[in-house]
Amino acid sequence: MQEVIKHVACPYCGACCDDLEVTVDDGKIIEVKNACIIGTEIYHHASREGRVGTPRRRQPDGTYKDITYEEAIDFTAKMLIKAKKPLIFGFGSTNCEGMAAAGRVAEDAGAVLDNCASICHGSSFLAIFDTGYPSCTLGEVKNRADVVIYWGSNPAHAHPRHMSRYGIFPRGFFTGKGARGRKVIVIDPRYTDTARCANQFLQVQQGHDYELFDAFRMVMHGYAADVPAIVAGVPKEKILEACDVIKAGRYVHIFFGMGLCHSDGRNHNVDIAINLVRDVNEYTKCTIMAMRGHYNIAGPGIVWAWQFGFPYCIDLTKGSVAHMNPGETSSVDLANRGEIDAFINIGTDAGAHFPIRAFEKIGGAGIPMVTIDPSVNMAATVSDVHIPVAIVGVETGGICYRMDNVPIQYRAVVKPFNGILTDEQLFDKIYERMQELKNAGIECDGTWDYATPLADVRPIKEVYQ
Amino acid sequence: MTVLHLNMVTQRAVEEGEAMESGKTTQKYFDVCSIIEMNADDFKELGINLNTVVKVTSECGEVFVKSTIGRQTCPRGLCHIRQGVWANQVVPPRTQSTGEPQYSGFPVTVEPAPEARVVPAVELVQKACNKWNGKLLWPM
Amino acid sequence: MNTVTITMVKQPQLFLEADLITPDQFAGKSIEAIGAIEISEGKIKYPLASFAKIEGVSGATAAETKIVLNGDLTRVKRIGQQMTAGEIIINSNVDMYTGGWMKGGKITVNGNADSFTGIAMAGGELTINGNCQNHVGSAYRGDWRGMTGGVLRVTGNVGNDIGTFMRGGTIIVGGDAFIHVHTHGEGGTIIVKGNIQARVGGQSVKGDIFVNGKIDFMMPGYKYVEDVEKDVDGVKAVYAHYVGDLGERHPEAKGQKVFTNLYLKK
Amino acid sequence: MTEYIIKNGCVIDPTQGINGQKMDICIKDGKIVDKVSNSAKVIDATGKTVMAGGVDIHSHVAGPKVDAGRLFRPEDKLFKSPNRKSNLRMEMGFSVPSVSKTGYDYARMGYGFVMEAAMPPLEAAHVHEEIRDTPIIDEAAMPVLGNNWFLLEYFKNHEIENAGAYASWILNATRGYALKCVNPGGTEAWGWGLNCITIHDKVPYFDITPAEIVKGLIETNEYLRLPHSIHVHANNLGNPGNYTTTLDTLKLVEGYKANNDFGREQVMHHTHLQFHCYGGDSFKSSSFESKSKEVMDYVNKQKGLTIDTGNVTLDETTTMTADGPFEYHLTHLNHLKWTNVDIELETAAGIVPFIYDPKTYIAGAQWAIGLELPLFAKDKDRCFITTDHPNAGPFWRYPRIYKWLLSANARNDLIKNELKYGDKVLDTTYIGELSDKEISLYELAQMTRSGVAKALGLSNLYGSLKTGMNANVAVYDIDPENLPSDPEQYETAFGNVFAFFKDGVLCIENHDIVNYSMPKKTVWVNSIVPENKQVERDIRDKFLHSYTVDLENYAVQEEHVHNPYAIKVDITE
Repeated sequence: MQEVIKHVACPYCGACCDDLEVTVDDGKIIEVKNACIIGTEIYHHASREGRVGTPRRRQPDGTYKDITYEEAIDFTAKMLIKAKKPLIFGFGSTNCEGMAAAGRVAEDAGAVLDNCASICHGSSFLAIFDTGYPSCTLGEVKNRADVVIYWGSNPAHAHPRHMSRYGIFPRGFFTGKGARGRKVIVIDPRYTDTARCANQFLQVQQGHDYELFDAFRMVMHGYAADVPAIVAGVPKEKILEACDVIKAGRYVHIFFGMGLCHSDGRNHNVDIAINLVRDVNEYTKCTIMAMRGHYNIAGPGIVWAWQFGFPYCIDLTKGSVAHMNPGETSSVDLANRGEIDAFINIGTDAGAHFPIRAFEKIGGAGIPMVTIDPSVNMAATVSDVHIPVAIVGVETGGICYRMDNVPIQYRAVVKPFNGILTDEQLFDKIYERMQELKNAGIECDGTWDYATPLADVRPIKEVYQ
Repeated sequence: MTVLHLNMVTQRAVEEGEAMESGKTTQKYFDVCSIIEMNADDFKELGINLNTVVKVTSECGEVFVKSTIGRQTCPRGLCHIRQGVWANQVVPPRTQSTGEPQYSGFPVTVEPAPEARVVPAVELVQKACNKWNGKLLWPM
Repeated sequence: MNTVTITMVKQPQLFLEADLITPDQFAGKSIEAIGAIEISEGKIKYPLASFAKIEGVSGATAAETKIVLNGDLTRVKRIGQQMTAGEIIINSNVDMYTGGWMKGGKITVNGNADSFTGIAMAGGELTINGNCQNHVGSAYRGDWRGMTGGVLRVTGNVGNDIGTFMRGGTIIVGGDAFIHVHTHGEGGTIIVKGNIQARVGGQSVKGDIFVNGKIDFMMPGYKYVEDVEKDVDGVKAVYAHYVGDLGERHPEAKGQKVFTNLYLKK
Repeated sequence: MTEYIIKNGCVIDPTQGINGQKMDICIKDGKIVDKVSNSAKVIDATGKTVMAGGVDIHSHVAGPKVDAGRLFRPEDKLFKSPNRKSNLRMEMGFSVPSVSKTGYDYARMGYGFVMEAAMPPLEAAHVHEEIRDTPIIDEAAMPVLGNNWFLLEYFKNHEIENAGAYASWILNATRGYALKCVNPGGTEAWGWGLNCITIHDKVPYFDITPAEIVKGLIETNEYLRLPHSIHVHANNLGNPGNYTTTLDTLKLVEGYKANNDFGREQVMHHTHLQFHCYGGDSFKSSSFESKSKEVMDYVNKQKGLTIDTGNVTLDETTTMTADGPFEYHLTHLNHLKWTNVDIELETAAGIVPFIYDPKTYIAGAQWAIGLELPLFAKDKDRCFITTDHPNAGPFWRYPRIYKWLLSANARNDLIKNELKYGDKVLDTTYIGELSDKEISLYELAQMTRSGVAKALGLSNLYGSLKTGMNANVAVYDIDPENLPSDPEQYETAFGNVFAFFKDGVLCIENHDIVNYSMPKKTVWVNSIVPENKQVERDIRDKFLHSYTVDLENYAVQEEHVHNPYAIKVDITE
């Protein structure tokens, strides 16, 4: 029987559009309305042939053998206990219930807990630590903003409905003219599809956004005359023109993206952007927001902040207190330095999205590795164990945080494929199994069948009180 | 033979996003991600036809991809490979102690390699991890 | 001053965290007690003696204790963390956080040091006879109180974020720096004798920066004032004096705005 | 079920007028009972004080703003987090603790109920997620409504029934407890970078004044007959000279009477009054002075009011409030990092770290003003101790505040030895005038238990040791018959409860947390009003045109509210 499920939130990008209508027939997804092309694909993928329906263990010849959940959970639990510094990374595509459960597991295991922000908007966190985050919810942009700046972000590709729902085109309460009433400035090294929607496009020299922000701030501090003739490839007149638009705005909003976080200076490109927002507030209202990538990549930052006080890169190995310092406790640095001895890839694909020179130090280092993901991804193809889980937003609900940290309650539209577990159920079971193993005397003693034991090196028991 | 010295960035594209959700082992993902986009003048300087395979080399590796100009235009001197397996063969893993690799803004050389084979994703990843056994278990 | 010599005899599989290797912790302890000091590798804690041979005698106080570290310490973090007095000599490369949060005493590294060396240093002398990675003399994440005192000297090159959120003390770099020198600075002095690629004094409120080599990309917010003669680390030379960052807030003193001074050697 | 008998303690329970009388408290099946069997486990409370579990009326412990405060201050954790106890979860953070530390520390002080002071309705699900993960304590949360577009429009046209229908819908949708109002009108003005400083400043576009908003909220609250009154953070917080705005706001209660079945008598609770009692014209000039007496003179004679203090604890802390423009103002004073979140159609929030440095005159004066309020308060059942956690200091400093109130010596010592400008503080505040005044343990119990529960309309759940009450009981190492000579002992005893029962479960025994897995409640008000098609249409319309989430995804779904405990208030009956 066909059923149309309305108000469904989309598990693709940080825009978290929650107006999807999904038509389901006998547990199969037939049609998706209102979603962008990528979101639509997620729903269709869920119903496609060839999905993995049971946990699998990689064999020496590279093939996979189906195993039971109990076996997969036992492998994972034992690995977490025995490893000296296991890394649990991912969470781009899970709900907050799963993240909270993973937090309990990681704390009990003494693991490093990290999420995809580590390679995405982690720099924005560093900037927020240093400078704060004068932001707003997306409705404020829709209802009030008459000047919108996309800096180093390309929503036309990364957040396909962002411009129509929030940024450029919507008619809000005080912005009844929609796009006609908004001035849009795009700043990017490439002339992107987003730039085509802009009133003003500033083509910044790649890697020099920091200097361009400084020039903007000089204008805001009254030093327009001292701005050099060209800054970061942008002529002074264009900078002054953009500043005039900003100052004349009633409500200015800056969206920034990976262009700032992935280039030289990383966090400082964001931190100076935030300082520009502080400056602009002397003239008019101004807010800023990170264009978070995944639908719930804001989630782990939020959940772990209330559990541990840190949003990401959380080193729980000390047992007594949590420690965070990206550059040391961040996944890519841990991989680069060979500082971990077990790896769980959950709701992400380190195999595809880490630089291969970093990933090969995990995937090729002979350390045990588990991938938890509904699909076969690159990390899964080199993992010892691949555990499929239900797709959030399709097969299970839960709370997810939109890019503006607004919690969106997701809905399941079909039952989990083949009865597979949700992330939360899986982590709870891993936790239970860890308790059983610990009670049975399994502990971290510096030995593990993949590692070379250090002779004569004896650990101190009872590490903390 | 011409060798271009370019600055490379890697970012999301909607085609890449859609293909990723179909699956990274699919032909679709292979087709949309294993391409390099560059400025038309730079492309002309290479003296090749559209879709000719080129070799992209950075400080930490090399990758073979098809060459295009791209709708979202790069200025001269800049090139772009969509984020994913192929781009990450050459992205330097250095993070400036922030945790984030150098995904945008690193020097590469680009040179024609018309005879070369563009390697599928699984093969690239499994080879790097010494887990390649000579055959693709996932049909594209 | 008494000396304790520590020689690494084993290497960890991962990395060791040795924040208890300080004169403060060693002072007044027997060799056995020092050998029992905890160092950790991931979630396992080991006695120091599992990895190192320990010889000599510690002093009664930190100030009377000198620690000499030999062997390969490339994979050892946090040596000298929070030390207040005494001396540490490391005849090896070291990993991160060497001399982090140190308040006094002296550390000499005869080798390279990794990132976060001298992070949030408040006093004492920290000398690296080699290169450093990033965040030398920088602040801990989120803290607006970076380096506040002491002298941090690196004879070789350094990476990015040198003296971020610096509020006092001196950093002297013998070689080149990459990017972000004295970012968010609010005091202190940084001397770079080599070249810097970019982003010198960005968002800096006040303080002094001396650069003897070239800066590839100047911050737009720095404005030339005049040429001046300056004595920098014992050498007199003529420098072009710039003030900035004009894009940042600046305090006032005696009715005048106080800027960060950037001196670029002519 | 296990039975307990707390034997031979000195019981202090203002709800029964018991003041230090030696008696046994019996617990069975989670309740306080008259007697238990011989098999009851005995807790020997000889020479100790027994009180009902503490009740906190205003604390920022769960939700988006609190979490943003945790997130953006890694330095608040560095070298400042206590080492984990073996059977507990990690406790991270100094001024904004993790949820585990929050639950544990409240239990260690003997508190069983905490009111989350500000819940943005749009982000209610976040508050409930954190409540789920916070151990031990019962919690409730107040939706922030003083700048809500619906209400601004209804109040402008004086449509109290419509405002009531909407507020009722919000309480149900967010599983909220009471109507909170922060900087009425000013926070909406902040949407344009502006503010409302006096209660007569017009709110941009909405053409209404803070005074009209507050009166509208009072009328709505009494129309709905809610357990708690409106909970007000007035305009002009933190600014020198603001006491006139405060008095103007407090006087808005004149002519209103409490209308409810919960024993509540006030029509307005004014929170963190310390921040609202300043004279003078600037922090920089020497004119800054205390006006606590002037404000408390009014509070003392106006029965329609309750207040809490917002005591400054002289710590480095993190300020956070829905008063967006105030935090923007604050970041200009100390140049520290500033987080702000404007929330569509509803409210805003700002967060700035702040150091109340005893070496500065202002911090010393603020410290004094906070202590003057309870010392001036005539009716201790209407004045409650808070730090507006974490704004004036972290909540786990309450025992230190008790010390300053219970012991004049402790206060006078601090003025003399720790405040750099102690003499100036004595000159410009009333703390010198109060230099020999001390409160009693009985009064402390009023200000932290009985009075608070009554003001919240929760007298039948908390704040009392009457037979039949839920057994939230704290036993402190203080002998009322032999009070400590060293005031430090007050701080130690109140911060490390000897024994603590939460709903009859022994949570802390002999100072150690032995159980933190007991069920805990999320208390909320299920308000029922007559059907109102107009408001239903208004809600649909605003969601269609102005909100960015779907109406059907706005209300917190049942599965995301944890251990709900509904208080039903039906005005249609």
